[in-house]
Amino acid sequence: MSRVTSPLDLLRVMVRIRAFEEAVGELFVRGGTAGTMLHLSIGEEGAAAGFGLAMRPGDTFTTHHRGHGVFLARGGDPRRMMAEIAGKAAGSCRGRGGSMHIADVTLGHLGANAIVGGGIPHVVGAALAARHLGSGNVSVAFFGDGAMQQGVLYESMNLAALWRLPVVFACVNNQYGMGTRIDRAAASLDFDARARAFGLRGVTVDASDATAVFETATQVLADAREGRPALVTLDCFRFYGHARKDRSPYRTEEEEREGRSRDPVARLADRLRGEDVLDDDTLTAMRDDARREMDDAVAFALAAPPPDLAALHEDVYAPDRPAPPSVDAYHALVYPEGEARA
Amino acid sequence: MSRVTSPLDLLRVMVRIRAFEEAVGELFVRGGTAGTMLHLSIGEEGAAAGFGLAMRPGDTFTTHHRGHGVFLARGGDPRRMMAEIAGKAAGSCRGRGGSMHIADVTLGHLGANAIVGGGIPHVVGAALAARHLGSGNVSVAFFGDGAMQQGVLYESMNLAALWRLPVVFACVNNQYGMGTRIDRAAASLDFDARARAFGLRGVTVDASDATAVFETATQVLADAREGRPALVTLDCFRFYGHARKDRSPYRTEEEEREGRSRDPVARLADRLRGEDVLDDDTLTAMRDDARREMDDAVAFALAAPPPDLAALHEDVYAPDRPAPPSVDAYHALVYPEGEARA
Amino acid sequence: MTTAVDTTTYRDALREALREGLRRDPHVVILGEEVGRYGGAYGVTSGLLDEFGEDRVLDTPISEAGIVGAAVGAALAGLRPVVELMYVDFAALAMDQIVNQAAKARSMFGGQTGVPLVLRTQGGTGRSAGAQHSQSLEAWFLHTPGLRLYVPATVTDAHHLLLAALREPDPVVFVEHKALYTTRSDLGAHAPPPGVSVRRREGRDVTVVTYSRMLHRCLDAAQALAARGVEADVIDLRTLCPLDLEPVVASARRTGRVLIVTEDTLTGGVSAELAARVTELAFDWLEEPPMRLAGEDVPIPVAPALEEASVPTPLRIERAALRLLGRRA
Amino acid sequence: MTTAVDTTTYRDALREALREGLRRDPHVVILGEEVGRYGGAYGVTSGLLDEFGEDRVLDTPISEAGIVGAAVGAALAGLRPVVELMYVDFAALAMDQIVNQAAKARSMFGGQTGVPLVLRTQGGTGRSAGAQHSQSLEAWFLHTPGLRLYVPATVTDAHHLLLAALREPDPVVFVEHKALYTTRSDLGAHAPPPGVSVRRREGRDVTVVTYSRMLHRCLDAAQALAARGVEADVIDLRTLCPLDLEPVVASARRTGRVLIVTEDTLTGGVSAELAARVTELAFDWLEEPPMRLAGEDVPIPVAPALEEASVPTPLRIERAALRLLGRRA
Ligand SMILES: Cc1ncc(C[n+]2csc(CCOP(=O)(O)OP(=O)(O)O)c2C)c(N)n1
Ligand SMILES: Cc1ncc(C[n+]2csc(CCOP(=O)(O)OP(=O)(O)O)c2C)c(N)n1
Ligand SMILES: [Mg+2]
Ligand SMILES: [Mg+2]
Repeated sequence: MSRVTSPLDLLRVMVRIRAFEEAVGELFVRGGTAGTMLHLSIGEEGAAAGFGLAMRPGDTFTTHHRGHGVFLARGGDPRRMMAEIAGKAAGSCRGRGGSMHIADVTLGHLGANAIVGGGIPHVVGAALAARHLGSGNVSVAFFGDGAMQQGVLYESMNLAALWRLPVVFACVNNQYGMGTRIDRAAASLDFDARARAFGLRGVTVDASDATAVFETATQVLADAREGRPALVTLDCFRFYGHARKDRSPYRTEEEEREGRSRDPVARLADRLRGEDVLDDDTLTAMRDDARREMDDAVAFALAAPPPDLAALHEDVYAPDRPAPPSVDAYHALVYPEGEARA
Repeated sequence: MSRVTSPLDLLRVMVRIRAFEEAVGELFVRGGTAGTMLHLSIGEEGAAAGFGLAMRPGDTFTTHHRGHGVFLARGGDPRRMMAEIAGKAAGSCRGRGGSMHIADVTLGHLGANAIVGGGIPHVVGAALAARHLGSGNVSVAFFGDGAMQQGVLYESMNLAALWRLPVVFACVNNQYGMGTRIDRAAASLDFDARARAFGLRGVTVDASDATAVFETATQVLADAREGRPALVTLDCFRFYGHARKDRSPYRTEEEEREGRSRDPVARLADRLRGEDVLDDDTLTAMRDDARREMDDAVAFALAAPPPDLAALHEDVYAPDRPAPPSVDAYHALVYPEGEARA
Repeated sequence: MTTAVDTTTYRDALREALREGLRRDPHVVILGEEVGRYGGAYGVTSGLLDEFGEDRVLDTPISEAGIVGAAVGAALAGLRPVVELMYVDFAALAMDQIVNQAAKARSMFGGQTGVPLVLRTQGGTGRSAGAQHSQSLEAWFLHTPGLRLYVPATVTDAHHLLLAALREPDPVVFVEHKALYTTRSDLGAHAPPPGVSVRRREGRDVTVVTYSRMLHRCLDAAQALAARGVEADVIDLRTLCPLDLEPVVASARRTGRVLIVTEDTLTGGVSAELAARVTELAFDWLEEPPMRLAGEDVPIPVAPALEEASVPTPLRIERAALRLLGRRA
Repeated sequence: MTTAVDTTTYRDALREALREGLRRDPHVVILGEEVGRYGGAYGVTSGLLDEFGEDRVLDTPISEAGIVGAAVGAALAGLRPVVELMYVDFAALAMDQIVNQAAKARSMFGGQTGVPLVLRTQGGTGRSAGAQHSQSLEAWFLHTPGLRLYVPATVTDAHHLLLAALREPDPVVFVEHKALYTTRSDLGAHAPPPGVSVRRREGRDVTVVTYSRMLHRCLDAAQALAARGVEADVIDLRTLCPLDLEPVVASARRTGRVLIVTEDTLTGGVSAELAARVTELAFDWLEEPPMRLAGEDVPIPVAPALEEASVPTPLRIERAALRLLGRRA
């Protein structure tokens, strides 16, 4: 474990992620978020915190539709996140992106993607840029096991290996893509072999163990920085449904019980308690702090005003370029009111 | 070697393929073919004949832009092929497809493709159909090493393995995609490993040895028929340029010499001569026959009339469905000649 | 004593068409992401796996190009595949298979073969699903010779047009609308064939041309217009290829004013083709240029009010019609 | 004694723009299939690898989605990539990256970021390359908010519009025409910026609107028309987004007759948008509906005569103009 990141730091980030997801999930149920889709990363905190904390400032990354955790681990501001998910102007994407497109470029975030696999090739280009600009940064694509079946992943892996780029492909394998268990989507589950077959290193790690993720990530990122890209598979379990309201009828109770027993937060907390690094009071305080932080974020999001309708045509092109005219404005030109035709 | 296909059969088909390619190449140079692109499979006859003859009647297949050889090996009629490449109405695609889209469905050919990788997923569906209809047929996708970098290949391999389909992916690895040597396109050249990583069998065979290809293909096709799909890499060398006029300045003379020394036709002929199965007269007669057959095909193509312009709008939709109107016909309706507007 | 009227939903009407297709034609297979166990992201295929088994209803991995490509191959080899593309936005991942393969095979191979494939998908706004899950991309398919394009607005059309698609020898892109699945009405026993537009409301003042979900918004607007003494003639195109403009032109010749309402973005959209054709075919009778009310030329935002502002609403349709009639809104 | 005039080709003019871009901006990188050693399928990038090295000019594998996606990422991370898509037909393999990623990033992320990417590609007929290598697909990009779309017809525009594209903060789809690479003329020192249409020939009888290769065919037709006493006003749009219709509308108000000539297939094509806009903006001055002469609604055949019959030719343009003028051809 690196000198700067302690197991307690990992735990704290995981606790905050869980608190965020619980808070945003409640907000969703109360109708306070924008849209009908909300994908929670509960159960995946070990992957998000372990990998996210191993990255350096300046490292870039793309995330998928279940990306709140990684985003938070990389320094996301819960208020602006919550406001974004609520579709408010104070959100980091001005309320245009919502949960699936949440992004904050100041964190090195190149964007979240609602297209499964859509953000994967971006890290190849970002790594090219890093090398070109001599920044020494790595670029990491986070995506789910579902994206392991998208062709663009293999095109991207090949490019990364061919050009020896500082790239890590991080597959958050929560065992499911919607209702499809990974063994019903993929004929072979040896993802490390897929990596090797394309000339990359392949590593699988049990992501219910956040410190193991952190250690693997630290090493893999260092290698990538030297031009040895990798695919890292972060094995975990999606505790709840695909979206907040999906009750996962396609899973057995036993499977759910067994999956949830691999709780990364509880696991690290238990270990640290066993090692006497953590006592109950500290853990309770950590949880209370996180809950307060996220309650505050929710309050902020609820109080924030919705986006100004007049801003609809902004940001389609750069601000110094003409915005597309609104249909109404165009009509006013073509069919001027009260004027008779010649 | 199967009872029905003798090494002499293989040789004869290879000799015919070479004769076809030489004839069509000359026709191209004389301006007798349609279009500026013509991709010859000289050097790849071992792959085409060896694999093509191992397939059964009823087996389906897709080919790529360098597909004359496979097509011929599967029973293609040189006259209709040559006419097609010349863009004549007597061509198997009525002159609409040309060299890159040549097809004859009566041979189980599902179509040639000018999109690198475009025909690969079709065999997954064709194999599904074969299983559904209980035909016992295998479906084979032929494509080049360049398509090894197209994502859809991996989507297709995964589907074939997941559904245990009677599919063979046959990569004709002629070492080049246009001017890019395969080691500059792919970070790892162990294609068998790629296959295994997706749950398929992977086999590489030296395709300058047509009998080796035939034997491997026979075995792999039998396996596929039982639901064990495979990727077969047929190693060979593209003797000439990417297209007929490309002089391959990106290759060294030594590389060309060395590559051309792996001539599948010469290799099998030499072997059969050594085994006293073939004498010079027989070989000469075989070559003369082939040349005559292809000269006849060229004469047929040259004499054939071009497509009727009136047929332009046919076959966009099924014959019993309305064809799209021609722009002129539409204009005649909207802007009737000599009629003044109301 | 009243008899209970048998109403059904757009979703159920689609499912019944698929069920009928699966029953009557053993060559029909359904494939797509989550079409089996999950029953489809919008529930259209729910129950079909249990009824017809894994050989007829195939859950696929998330491999849009591969899946659509497999469906093309299956169609070439004798099946009649129905592939579900969960969102039309994902067509962007399968455009080569749709446009370069499915649409061209018959012509490229000189009529030797055909691709009797139904590509079911859904588009449009209404769920704050954001820029990558809310587009209306039917213009891409309209612009592709070799494809047919069905865009049902009603429960009855959802059913009968899908059944008709299952009888076509050529690829049909069948675009449902995500906001219509729960709409409910009687299921008519028959419907006109593809390529027949239908007048959904009669009026003498302005011709309104539309399809899919926008039909309902146009009808709402027409009601509001009626309260203001304006009678709209509302025509539902039902299919964009084949396209039947006869009733539109006939209506335009009576009203002289045509309002075209589509949800796809304005520039280069379906509304452009409709406006061009109406102008070509009814020029001498037009009092005003056909008016296009379409989606704004922006990626669709998540914030609900912004999303709704990016597409035509009943109120905006009403106002546009009044403007077209030269009246203050 | 005459001085040799410095003429150059469309191809060379493009290359010089790339060279200038590479020289003046260290963030410019070129990537694509065969752009390096091979020099590009149509020779545009020939020599640039030698001059600028492998860090600036990158040969890629045949992975259209991956390459365009990598370019999007490079643009997001501070480079200015120029990606060459060998044929616009292959855009079908990269539509997700072009439409769902490059075009939407700025808006979806609330203006935090932009994608200064130039996607160079080429389209059109003229080489009997068949249905999958001859399409004109610019309508797809015209219909995508967030993209800019340049379609140069002349040597000078090829050069200056590409240089301008290299200065844009947003993604530019830059569609060259395969039949223009060897056209030759003087290279002008300047050209109007993107979004300015240019009159290429003056005439009072009919307004002809076009772009890319069809400009040359329209000019040929205009010459033939002149011999028959018909003077055509020929306007080259140069860029479709931004689109400058002012000179078109002004001309239409004088001539009353507009002929739109595009190579892409008619239905749902660019000609539809142009016809709709011209009607909207010049309705009261039009004697006839704007006439669209476009590609036939068919996949493009290989046989040369069929291929040529599938797109507008000078003769067909001439005849269409005469018909529009109510005269026998
Ligand atoms: C290209 C594409 N196909 C399908 C979908 C619909 N979809 C959204 S999430 C999802 C499952 C993704 O599974 P996975 O990648 O494992 O991520 P997870 O949801 O498990 O985090 C699917 C199929 C999509 N958004 N994009
Ligand atoms: C999708 C796509 N990308 C690029 C091309 C242009 N192209 C035609 S052939 C070719 C090289 C293909 O190499 P390979 O697959 O090895 O086949 P070979 O030509 O060697 O037989 C390329 C890049 C294409 N036709 N389709
Ligand atoms: Mg998953
Ligand atoms: Mg090759």
